[in-house]
Amino acid sequence: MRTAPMLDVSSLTHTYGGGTTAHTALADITFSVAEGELVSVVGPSGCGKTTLLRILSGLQRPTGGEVSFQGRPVTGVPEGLAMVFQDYARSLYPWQTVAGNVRFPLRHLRLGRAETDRRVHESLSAVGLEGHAGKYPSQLSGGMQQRVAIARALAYQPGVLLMDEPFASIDAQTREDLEDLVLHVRERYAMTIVFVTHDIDESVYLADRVVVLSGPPTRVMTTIDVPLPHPRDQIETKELREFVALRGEVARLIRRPSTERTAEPISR
Amino acid sequence: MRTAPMLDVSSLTHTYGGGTTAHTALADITFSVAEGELVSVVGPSGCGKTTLLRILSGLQRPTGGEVSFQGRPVTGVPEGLAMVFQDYARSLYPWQTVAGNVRFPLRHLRLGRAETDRRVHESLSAVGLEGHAGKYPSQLSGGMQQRVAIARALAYQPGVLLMDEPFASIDAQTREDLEDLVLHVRERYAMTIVFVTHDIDESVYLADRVVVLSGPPTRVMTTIDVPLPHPRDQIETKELREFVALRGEVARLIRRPSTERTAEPISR
Amino acid sequence: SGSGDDSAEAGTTDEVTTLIVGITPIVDHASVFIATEEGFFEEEGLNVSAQPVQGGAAAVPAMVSDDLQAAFASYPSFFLAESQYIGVTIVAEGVRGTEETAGIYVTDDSPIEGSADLEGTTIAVNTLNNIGDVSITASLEEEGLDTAGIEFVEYPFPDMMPALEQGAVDAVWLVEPFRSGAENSGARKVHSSYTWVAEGIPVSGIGMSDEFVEANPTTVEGFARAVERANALLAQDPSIAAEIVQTYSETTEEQAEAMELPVWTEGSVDVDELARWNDLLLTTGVLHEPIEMSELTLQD
Amino acid sequence: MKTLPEADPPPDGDRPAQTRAPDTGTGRSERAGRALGSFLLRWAVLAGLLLVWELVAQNARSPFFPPPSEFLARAGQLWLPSAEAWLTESMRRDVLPSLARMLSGLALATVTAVALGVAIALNRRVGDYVDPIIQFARALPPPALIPVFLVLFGREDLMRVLLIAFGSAWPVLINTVEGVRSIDPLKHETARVFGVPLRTRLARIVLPGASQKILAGVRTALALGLILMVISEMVAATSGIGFHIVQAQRGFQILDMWAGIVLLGVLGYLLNLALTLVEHRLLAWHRIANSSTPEPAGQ
Amino acid sequence: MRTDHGARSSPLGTLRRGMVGVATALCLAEAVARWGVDSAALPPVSLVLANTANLLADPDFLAEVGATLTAALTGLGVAALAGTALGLALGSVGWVERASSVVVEFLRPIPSVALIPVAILAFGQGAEMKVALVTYAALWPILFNTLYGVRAVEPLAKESARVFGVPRLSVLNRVVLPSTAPFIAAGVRISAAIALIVTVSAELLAGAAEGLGSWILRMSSGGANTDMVYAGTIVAGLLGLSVNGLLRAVEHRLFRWKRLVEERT
Ligand SMILES: Nc1ncnc2c1ncn2[C@@H]1O[C@H](COP(=O)(O)OP(=O)(O)OP(=O)(O)O)[C@@H](O)[C@H]1O
Ligand SMILES: Nc1ncnc2c1ncn2[C@@H]1O[C@H](COP(=O)(O)OP(=O)(O)OP(=O)(O)O)[C@@H](O)[C@H]1O
Ligand SMILES: [Mg+2]
Ligand SMILES: [Mg+2]
Repeated sequence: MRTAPMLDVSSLTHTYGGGTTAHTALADITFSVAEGELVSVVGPSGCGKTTLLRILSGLQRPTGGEVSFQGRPVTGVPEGLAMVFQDYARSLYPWQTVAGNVRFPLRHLRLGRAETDRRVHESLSAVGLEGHAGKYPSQLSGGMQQRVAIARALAYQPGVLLMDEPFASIDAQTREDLEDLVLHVRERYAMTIVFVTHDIDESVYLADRVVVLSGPPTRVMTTIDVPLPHPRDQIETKELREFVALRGEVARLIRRPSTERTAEPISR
Repeated sequence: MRTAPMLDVSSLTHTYGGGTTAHTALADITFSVAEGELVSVVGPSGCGKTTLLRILSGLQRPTGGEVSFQGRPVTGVPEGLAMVFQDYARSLYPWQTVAGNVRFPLRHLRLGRAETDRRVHESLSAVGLEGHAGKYPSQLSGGMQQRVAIARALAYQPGVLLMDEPFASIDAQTREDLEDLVLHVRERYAMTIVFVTHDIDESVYLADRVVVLSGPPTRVMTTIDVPLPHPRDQIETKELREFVALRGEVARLIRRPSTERTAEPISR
Repeated sequence: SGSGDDSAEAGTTDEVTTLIVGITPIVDHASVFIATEEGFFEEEGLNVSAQPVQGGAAAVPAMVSDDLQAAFASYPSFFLAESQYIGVTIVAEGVRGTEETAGIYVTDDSPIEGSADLEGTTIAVNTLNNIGDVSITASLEEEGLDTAGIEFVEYPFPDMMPALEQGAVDAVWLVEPFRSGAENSGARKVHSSYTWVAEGIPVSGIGMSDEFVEANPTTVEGFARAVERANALLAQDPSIAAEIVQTYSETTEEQAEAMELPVWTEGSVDVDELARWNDLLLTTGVLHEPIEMSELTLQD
Repeated sequence: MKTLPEADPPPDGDRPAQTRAPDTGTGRSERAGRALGSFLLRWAVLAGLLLVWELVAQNARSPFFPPPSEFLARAGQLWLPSAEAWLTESMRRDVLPSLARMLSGLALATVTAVALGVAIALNRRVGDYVDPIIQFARALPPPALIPVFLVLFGREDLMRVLLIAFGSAWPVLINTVEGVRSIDPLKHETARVFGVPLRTRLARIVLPGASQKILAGVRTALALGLILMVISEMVAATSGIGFHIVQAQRGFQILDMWAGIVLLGVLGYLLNLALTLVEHRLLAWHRIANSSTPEPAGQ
Repeated sequence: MRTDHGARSSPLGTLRRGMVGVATALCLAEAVARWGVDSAALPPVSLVLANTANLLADPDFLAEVGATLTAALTGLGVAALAGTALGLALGSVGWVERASSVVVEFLRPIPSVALIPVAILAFGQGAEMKVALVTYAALWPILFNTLYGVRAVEPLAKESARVFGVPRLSVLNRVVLPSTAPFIAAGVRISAAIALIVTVSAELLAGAAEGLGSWILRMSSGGANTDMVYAGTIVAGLLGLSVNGLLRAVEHRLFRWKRLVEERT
């Protein structure tokens, strides 16, 4: 941890609906993210990770608890924030081309035409879509659409970047490349990143710290520091003994007792 | 391979658009799937896996080549087929509850009320959504929606099941459970399954054969037989030397030369 | 052509005896109500009711489609229909105009003092190419005035006074009950349109479609007779019209008392009088050829 | 409908033409053939109906239902350019002023309704305040409103333009509200997360996202605009298509009346065609998004 | 309790704000009539409203309103059935749309008021004429909304059904129709106001045995009843307001799922 917390989450709770249909997605979440830190969040499907990111971004008000951004309570969307949504296909604008989608949030930054174009071009190249700038999202594959959403966030160069399972639909190779890209831009632009993932390797490989959530009603099960050296490398880092140990620790935490396993074979 | 091919794909090509904007997604694809076989398809993002599945399902006509289903050329959607779409959120019906979505394709099978209800209930339990039958898809998390789409396909008990990255948004634990569920139903209902995935472990763990696709213009790079014993087990099978070897083989095939790597860091 | 299903017991033939007459709820159309009230229709074995209609343009198609069996309309409407080969027959007369019943009004402070000042003005009438503008043009020309510069615009009667007050038009042509209402609110009359060539001109009457007249000669005769009897009563004492108009329209007693009543005449349709419209409509260019009066009126 | 914009076809394969999905490269000649076929089909149906009408009317000879050949000839006489005049008298006196009124009214209605509709859709409070008034106002029958408009705005074009605008704004308003509300919330949220200012969001998300429904509203408004044009020219007018039709009705000039009705149909058709072109341009992305789903194969 | 950004209004708040809006508009109209344009043709709103209140208690008048309402709703019903059926056919069967497009585009802009003489001729002056005109006028918004709705159906939703072998007719019935339903409902709502307008206009312009429009016609030929004429007009507006409210309530009940999707924000 470096300086004062960039994001501070304390006793956060969120309940959807009311009355008999009420569903407590987040029961009690407390953690904080320092400036420049990369925190990954893991937890079972439906535990409230997306809900948490939405609350961090100021899009959704929690039903209880506090979130503060650089010391100030979050009431709306803070400035200098960006997000890659889990539902990438819906978060792209079908009426804009790929380049238009990436350029869209840059317009109000008034960077000048040259700088804007440069950023659009570079971030599209970075995610491997240089040849697709003029296409519409509907003409791309699922994984390519997801990469457009990533490129859009990167081109924006936000102070805080929230990513909700950004690599879910991307093949292993590209995924590794993009993981390294995230580490790289984090370093280069001193971004603070909160990264939701299902991939345990990924959560450890990227993070300074891993926040492990329980199943609903969701709490922070534990927070694991990841003191792995930088720069990281897909092969070398993953061979480190510490990496393997950390990975195992997260995996054990997430693995629920087998009686709780959800997927029982269809009965005869 | 067991009997006559269930699905036969020969010299399949598919080009989107025309003229200068033409994009050849599939250049030359030939392979076949025997009855009761589980074939997984891997390949880089945007190589045409979704396109391939759409053509297999009869939803889309290829611009060249042939697909036949049980010996007959595919001209429309063949009977007894089901599919889990990559874009699960859009393939669900927002005006129907979770149970309604699963029941939907069963109606025209005229199974009788009791059998229909039983199937809906069982497949929802199997994917861990028993408590959510009465909710609308918009009230579920991303991973939960994806599981609804899976439950819908399972309840249908199709002869041929096409799955397009069905577990992309699902956490590691649930994913393992669902993988086992797929193996189980395959065995129980003698389903033929074509399974698109990005996860190399998954592709080997599930399959009888892995079809590895190249980047565009896409061809079948190679087809790898997976002679691992059944029943498979998440821990034991993955510890087998053959598994590790096969996994490595697929990984090496997919790993492109590093000059082709897409994700170059954003230049300064 | 008359439909047979509502033919009544009264006649020996299968003629239609139930009639709906299209009217406008103004004093001019009182005869139908008098005839009903006095039982004249009943005595002819007829069952007659009235239904409001928006002018001849709606009434004539309604008669052709046999939705109405007869309708009150201004005579020029009948002439125009006949000129377009839509067979109508005038079976009974309504009222004749007098100097008082219609006139051109201006605001109190208008520079227009008399007929002579109307040259080059804009005058509101209720329907173009009909009684208003035709009688105005004809009477002014008779006075030797140049009417080419006068612009006529259509306004519904109720909207005329506001338009005048606002200066949207220079003058308005009003009939009862709007005429007396306007005088009350200070409007000034500068010209009587039913003067000179249009003096005592027949204004409106009851028409039927040729088909109906052909198919139901007895009914038509009886109907005409009943209206004639009512006309005779009205001719003797027009004030009964002022009374009965309160029963079928929204006219108040005060309004009724203030009204200048038109003139009813005894006897059957006066073909010669009606034929005056041929001249008026021809000189004003509304018609290009005279209408054969035998086509337009009942043959004996 | 689902053909891509003029893209060159891919090299012709040896597959039988009709087994191809429409989006996957249809030969140019084949596409041209299909376009011609559908063109003929469209107009053949109209011609067929006219023919039936002609035959029925020839036989019935009702004074109010003349055969199409007669009133079409009359329409041509009235409005088609002839040797003497490129612009016929009635074209100059009736059609052009009417069109000018109608289009100004429609433009006014569209601009106002879209602005108001966006405000209502984005802010429920604004909607709450004005909704009862809107629902009330749009159910007022325009013929009954003419007197009010006459008093307030005089008898010249201003009154007509405003009446047309007043009556035709509602479908645009309602469709704008629905269209804006139906935009995927995630689209707004994405923009908010990136701190995109409201102005940009309006121009780049709200308008494009609702454009399809807005245009559908404008289409309905176009038809209403023609109705209101006729209604507004029924009173205190001295020219215009509505005036022409009403005078024809009053004077039992049935051919003129039908010719006027035909003219309205033709005008509506042409204006609609213009709107379709606009739509084609504005919604290119929409066609592409939809064309990724090919027509049902076989079945 | 879930909270959202922005303001989701409570029903009470909606009512209160609606009333504030109406009150403001009324005051404005009153001011215009009293001090703006001094004219007998524009009576003050207060007077008109008092008349309206009296009218609403007058059984004879209510009978006229009933006649108008019956005609308008009958026409609307016919138009809703026909419009939905035609819209679905046009939207889902390519050649039907191609074959009918020119005819439809010619017919649609022809104003119903211009057809009044034709309608009188074909249907007489009674209720049939009104119903015919209303059906004609109300058909188009419903038809086109349905058509647009059919085109806006998520392609993947249709494909999902097809992949599971759902028969064609069922896809229409169970995917296209439910997903188009909100569009159809919006079309019916747009048409409801048009139906009332056309009914009253037809009564007013053609003359009719009964109905709000013929009542207004009768009033205006009396000479000094401008306030009554406006009171009748206001009743027409109130009718529209209530019909709209009713349809809204129905939509609210029917399309819960749609609200849930929207509420995800
Ligand atoms: N409708 C379309 N129009 C034009 N090009 C398309 C269309 N759909 C897909 N493509 C292109 O075809 C290629 C293959 O797309 P496809 O969706 O089949 O890839 P994929 O292998 O499923 O990728 P992913 O793993 O990212 O889902 C991509 O390059 C994409 O841009
Ligand atoms: N709009 C909503 N209304 C009601 N319940 C909701 C809503 N959105 C989410 N939920 C519920 O809240 C819980 C958490 O949802 P959330 O999307 O945050 O999960 P998640 O951790 O992101 O899951 P996943 O990994 O599958 O994306 C789920 O049980 C879901 O059903
Ligand atoms: Mg999530
Ligand atoms: Mg794909």
